Amino acid sequence: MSASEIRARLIEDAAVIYPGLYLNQFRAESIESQCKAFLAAGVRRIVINFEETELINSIGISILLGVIDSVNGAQGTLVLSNLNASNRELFEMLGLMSHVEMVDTEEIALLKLNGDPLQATT
Amino acid sequence: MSASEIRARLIEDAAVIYPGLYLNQFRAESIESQCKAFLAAGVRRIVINFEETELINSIGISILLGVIDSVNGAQGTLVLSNLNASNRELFEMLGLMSHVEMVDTEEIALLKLNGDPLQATT
Amino acid sequence: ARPASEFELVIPIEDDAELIAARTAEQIARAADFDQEAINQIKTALIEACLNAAEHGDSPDRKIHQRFAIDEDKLIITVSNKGKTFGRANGQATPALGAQPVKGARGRGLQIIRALMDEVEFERTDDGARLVMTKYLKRPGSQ
Amino acid sequence: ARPASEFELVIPIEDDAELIAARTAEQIARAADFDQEAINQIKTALIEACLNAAEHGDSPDRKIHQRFAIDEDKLIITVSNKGKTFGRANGQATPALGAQPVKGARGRGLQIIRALMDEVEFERTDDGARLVMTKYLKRPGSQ
Ligand SMILES: Nc1ncnc2c1ncn2[C@@H]1O[C@H](COP(=O)(O)OP(=O)(O)O)[C@@H](O)[C@H]1O
Ligand SMILES: Nc1ncnc2c1ncn2[C@@H]1O[C@H](COP(=O)(O)OP(=O)(O)O)[C@@H](O)[C@H]1O
Repeated sequence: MSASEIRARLIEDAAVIYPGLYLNQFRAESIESQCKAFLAAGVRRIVINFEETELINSIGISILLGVIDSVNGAQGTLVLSNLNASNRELFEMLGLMSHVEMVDTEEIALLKLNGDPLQATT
Repeated sequence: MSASEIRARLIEDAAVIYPGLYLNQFRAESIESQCKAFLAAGVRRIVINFEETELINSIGISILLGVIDSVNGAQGTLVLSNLNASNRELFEMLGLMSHVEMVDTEEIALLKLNGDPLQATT
Repeated sequence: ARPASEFELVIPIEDDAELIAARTAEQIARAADFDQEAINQIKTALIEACLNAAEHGDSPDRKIHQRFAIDEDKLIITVSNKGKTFGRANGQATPALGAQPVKGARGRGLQIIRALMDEVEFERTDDGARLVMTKYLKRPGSQ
Repeated sequence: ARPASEFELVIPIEDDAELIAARTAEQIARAADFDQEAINQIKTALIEACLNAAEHGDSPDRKIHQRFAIDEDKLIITVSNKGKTFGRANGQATPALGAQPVKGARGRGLQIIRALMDEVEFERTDDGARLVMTKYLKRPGSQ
């Protein structure tokens, strides 16, 4: 649990980031650095996939709000996917819905980012 | 966790019993009653499948030793299957290997009980 | 009818110790027959309670004490920490869980806890602070 | 280098409370980088230590106290119970975990614990008994 490395991969020109089991301050900060690195490298489409994420704390969410701002500020697009019911409840409670799009799966997120107008409505 | 019902099913003339997550005194006693009921009903081939069993305690094992004795006493055959490494280690430590056969899977256990001489050697 | 039974857990303020607390709470809540949705709410509330104890309690022993009492129809969790309380108002930086102070969703820990649990009481004690939060079992037909 | 960190857990003597203890131990041991085989050994040893505390300690508070200390290269678990000790020698039936006394694998709790842990010390204290068991982290190349 001391490991706070965040897994990430590039799918075509989109980056997908996996926060791991527990999104706390340290892991959120790792995501922040990774997003900055992706933006610096010219990547403008980013997905954060919460499939493996059991718990998220409010410090992690605060940092995530900053990440959303910096991606938006760089004319990028960020989509969150695979949130379980309670994490989604937490995000709604803290008003993230108005800042970022949340979809059910990574595939839908990637379709949204590719701007496929037909598929994106699913 | 207060539930100590033990799942069991009949496959042809063999009974398969599933001890659940934690084989403690109560669940071992349930297995004991079930085995008695199976023996009373004429069933002579019994498998206990530990696939879902995370932990086993020494009281549970003591009762299991009694179950092995009563199945043997009734000219029945009992085979244990799907023990994980640490549960098998515990059984070996307590000398159960000389009292009962342990095999990797429920299928192998059923084959052994059916006395298929070719398959039984696998 | 189950008699009240009590568990206690003390965790250090460090690393992801609150995650261990949340998972212990999960085991206890499951044994008390809470469903997975309620269990997740309890875990998230406990995480926030631990963050508050780490942030606002200037605890000399760097520990967070938790008590879990399973009653007939509810789970009562008490999270307490020693140390004189300090808020961010007096200019001290967040003491635990990293150096950088953060904004946004923070300042809303108690709000999150209140939304996820059924009853919440926060009180300053002689030597620290204590948060008592209760979650009721939803019984079939008890809506 | 990780500094020593300590967790404490108190469970009631009842139901499957020792299973909750074992799973908390699993979380702590995993955080301390033990592999799954060692974790399972620790869990089984802790279960047996709890059974002994329940069986032999005539604990007035019906509780089992546990301390988990993660050190550089080891996990030290202390299981203690209050109450004057009684063995089966003096004719009293097993007090906890059901009415029927059992034979066979019982009477071997300490043997199981010794086989699964690296160091085990059992001592009677002024007001009860204490078992201290240690498991070392296997470091690559430290055979
Ligand atoms: N465990 C605690 N010890 C002392 N004070 C606390 C504790 N928990 C909360 N408080 C006080 O209550 C206030 C509101 O807490 P909260 O809503 O969680 O916001 P935040 O913790 O983000 O400041 C805190 O600023 C602090 O003054
Ligand atoms: N927690 C304890 N409190 C008091 N006495 C204990 C405790 N654990 C073990 N003992 C003593 O040590 C003896 C050996 O224990 P053990 O090897 O586990 O066998 P068993 O518990 O099956 O009798 C017990 O009979 C008891 O007298």
